[in-house]
Amino acid sequence: MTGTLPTGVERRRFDSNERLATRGQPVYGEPTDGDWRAWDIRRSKLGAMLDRGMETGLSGDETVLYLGAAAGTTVSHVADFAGPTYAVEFAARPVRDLLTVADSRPNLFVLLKDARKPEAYAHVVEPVDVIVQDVATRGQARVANENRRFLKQNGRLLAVVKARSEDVTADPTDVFETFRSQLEGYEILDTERLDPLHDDHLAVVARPTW
Amino acid sequence: MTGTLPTGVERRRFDSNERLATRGQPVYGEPTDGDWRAWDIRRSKLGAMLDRGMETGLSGDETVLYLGAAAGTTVSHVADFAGPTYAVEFAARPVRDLLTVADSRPNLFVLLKDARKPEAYAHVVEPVDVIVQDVATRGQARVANENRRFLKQNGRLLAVVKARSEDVTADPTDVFETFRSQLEGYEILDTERLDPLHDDHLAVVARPTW
Amino acid sequence: MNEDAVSDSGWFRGVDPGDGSSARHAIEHGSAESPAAWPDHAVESGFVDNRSQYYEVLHDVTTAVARTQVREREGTDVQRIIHCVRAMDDVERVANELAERVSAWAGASFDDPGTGIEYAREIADETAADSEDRRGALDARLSSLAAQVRALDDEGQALRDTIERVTPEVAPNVSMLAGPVLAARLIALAGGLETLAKKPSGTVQLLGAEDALFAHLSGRASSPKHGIIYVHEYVSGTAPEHRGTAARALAGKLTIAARIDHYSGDRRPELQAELDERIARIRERGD
Amino acid sequence: MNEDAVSDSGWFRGVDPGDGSSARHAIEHGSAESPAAWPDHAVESGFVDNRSQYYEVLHDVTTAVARTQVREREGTDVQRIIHCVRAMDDVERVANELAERVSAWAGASFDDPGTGIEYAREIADETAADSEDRRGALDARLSSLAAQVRALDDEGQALRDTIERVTPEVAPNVSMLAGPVLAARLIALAGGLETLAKKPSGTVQLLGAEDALFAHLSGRASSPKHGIIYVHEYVSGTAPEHRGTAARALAGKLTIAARIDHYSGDRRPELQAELDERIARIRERGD
Repeated sequence: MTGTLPTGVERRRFDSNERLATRGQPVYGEPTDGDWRAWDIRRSKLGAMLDRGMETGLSGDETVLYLGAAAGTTVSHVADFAGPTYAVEFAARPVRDLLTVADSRPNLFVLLKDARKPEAYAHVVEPVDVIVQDVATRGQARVANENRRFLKQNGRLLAVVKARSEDVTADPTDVFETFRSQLEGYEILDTERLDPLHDDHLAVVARPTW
Repeated sequence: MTGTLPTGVERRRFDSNERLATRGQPVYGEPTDGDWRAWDIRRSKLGAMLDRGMETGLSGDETVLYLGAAAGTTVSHVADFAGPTYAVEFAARPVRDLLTVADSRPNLFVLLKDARKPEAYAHVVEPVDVIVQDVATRGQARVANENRRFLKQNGRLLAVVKARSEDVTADPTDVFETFRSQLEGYEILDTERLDPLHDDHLAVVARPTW
Repeated sequence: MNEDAVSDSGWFRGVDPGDGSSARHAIEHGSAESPAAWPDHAVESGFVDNRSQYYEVLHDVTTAVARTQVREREGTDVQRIIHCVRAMDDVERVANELAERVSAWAGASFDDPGTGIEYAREIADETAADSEDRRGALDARLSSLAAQVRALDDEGQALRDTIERVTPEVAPNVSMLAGPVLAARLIALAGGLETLAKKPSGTVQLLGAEDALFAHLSGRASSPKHGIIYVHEYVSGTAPEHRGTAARALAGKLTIAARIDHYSGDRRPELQAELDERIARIRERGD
Repeated sequence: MNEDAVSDSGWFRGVDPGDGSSARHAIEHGSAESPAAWPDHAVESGFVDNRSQYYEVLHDVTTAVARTQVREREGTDVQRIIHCVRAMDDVERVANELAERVSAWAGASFDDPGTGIEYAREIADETAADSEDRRGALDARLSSLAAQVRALDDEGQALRDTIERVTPEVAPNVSMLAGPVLAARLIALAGGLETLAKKPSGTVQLLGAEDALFAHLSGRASSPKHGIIYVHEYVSGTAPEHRGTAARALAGKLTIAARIDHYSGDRRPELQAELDERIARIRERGD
């Protein structure tokens, strides 16, 4: 555990287990303790990254662009400790749940947009400290490259690469290598596989080069 | 006009035109003169062969195996001047007309058989002096080869090769050459194209080799 | 070559000269590897007394066999026509039904949905480069459904082509007068060419109008004037007041044509001329 | 990238802060090449007084836009489900009709014609080496017709697969209780998820039994106990004397499920447990 947790994220005891937690309205039936709600790291890859102490660069109150927000399990925790949080999700169905998450989080801005087309939301999203990327489409490196324009100079890309989204038949190691080689304008600071909590997922921390 | 007409076939005047004719019951609305009926060489390839004087070897009263008798236009004339005439035809519909032709010709024996399968009629057909072949299927050389067994030693094959039955796209000259090269156990005595009366038809006179 | 099926004796071997059925069976099903001087063998074996008697018997037997075979094959063809015409009606009906569904569905995506099979074919064919937006908006399932309509439409056409090819072979005169498809429908409604040939003209006139006839006989409707033959131009194209007379005339000629087709098979072009003349007279003077 | 569609100003440029509709339009349809310090620009341009007010407005507008878009997309999905379920019924019906024709036709060639779509598929698949005679006897048009049945059967299955994939996304709770296909039928019969959500439970119970209900209201029949929900195992698998009660219980839960699906979209697994328990009690004691 080398990384420090951002302000607003703490390890707390729930039912005699020490777990990550943030303060906010509960979202997915997670255990609560007063204002605090447990962050289920089996359901959240960013949670897993923080839990295993990856140096994410997060310190709290950052401006965040979250790509692939889905139903909001993870982004709800992010909005709990971060500043303005822009949540991009393309599928309509999970956005219904995401809107419920946003109802109690005035700093969460839901955008039903395609993360592969940043021009469609660059008129809304301001430059951010952190991009969290968790998209389940092919071309995950391209998504990171296209959205680099949103990162401030010393910002961070926290990407989770899903091997199965690129090619269900290929070896995950090859897919991760391809992602690394296709990433442009970034310096990779750290990578870590998230098995066994999240099979065939690679966590990547990177910062933009100038 | 080098060939002699067989006994029973004469050139006679119908409506001021001299035409081939045989004696017999009219079949297809052809002009008649007493017992004589005109042989329409536009509708009969064997008629055209005789008319242009090909040396068919026919002298009258022969035993004949006619392959591809169809509705009987030509075979009716053959039965008029020949002896026992075995008429093989595979399609049911024209055989109905062929039966009408046979009604008035006791020497005409109708066989609803496939000319490509001689075993199916070798128990009925005796050795013959002449095979007339006018089949409209692919593999016309094979039909001639398979039926060679019916020919007496000095018999004749009078075949009409229809280029379009082998391959509608090929050059007729090539088709005729292929027929010649595929013919086995025969010596070709004469060939002649029947254009313009019968486009893309080649008349072949051959005798079996022993 | 199947050795079992090939003997090397003539067709008359083992045949009783007085038993036509066994002789016909031998001609039809017998076989031999090679020909032989069968007339001589037949005389030698005592099957016949002399060659001329042999040829006489052979003529009778071959003719009888061929006649039976032709009749059987044509029976098969008639059955085929009946199945084809029923299948064609089924296929055309379901193609139209599914085309309606395509049209209703497409109406949800486009402002200008067309109707019918033609429109379904358009949707199925939607590949033009200039309609990329439209193609993108097209539901893959809708395209696939439209392709089913196209395939069914093609199938219906193929069935029609078969009917148009086979019916004139089996029923040349009825096909000449009625066109192959109407001829096929009449044969299918009657249940066969033979049954059509045996029906009185008045029945042929009303084939396909059985429901209307039943309604009439139950006192619920007036007597029908025509059945399926209504689709013939000589009925539908004749003024209503003479239509019944025209239908009677057409049915009369069709009945004659069916009998010739069934019993002799001759082509009788004069039937067409007679019908043409009769209809011209009816249209002119009503008789 | 389409230059025309890209401006380099924030979404609020030209938008009247009091006009929600133009703000929503700008969020949904606007664009920019690059991000900028929009909160500061908005304050500088006088769109808002301060950053906190900016985020407040942004939250309201983005939420409103996303909610509308979700509703619209789901409406499209509902329409798609309705078209798919109707097309599936059409396709399955016509496949069965053509299969009957195939069976009748095949009966003319084979002694052992089977029936139904399975048999038509067999005919269409007839390629086994050991059935060469049979294949030879097979009419090419009959094979082709059978292949149409096979294609329609496959199409029906593809439509069913689509329904099974999309319906749980749009109506998770109704799909959970009724299964995706019955859920889709209920939505189609009601004419939409919203209209289904607004119907009283007694109406949901009788959806698809409109004819029987009309007959009852005209005094020609007894009151129907259930409509399409009869196909649910909890109705058809319940003893006849308790079937009406079971249908009422199921319709009640389905009505609640439809309302949750339409108005909130939450998944409520407890609905299934409650229904299971209720049906168990009805089957045991009739209440």
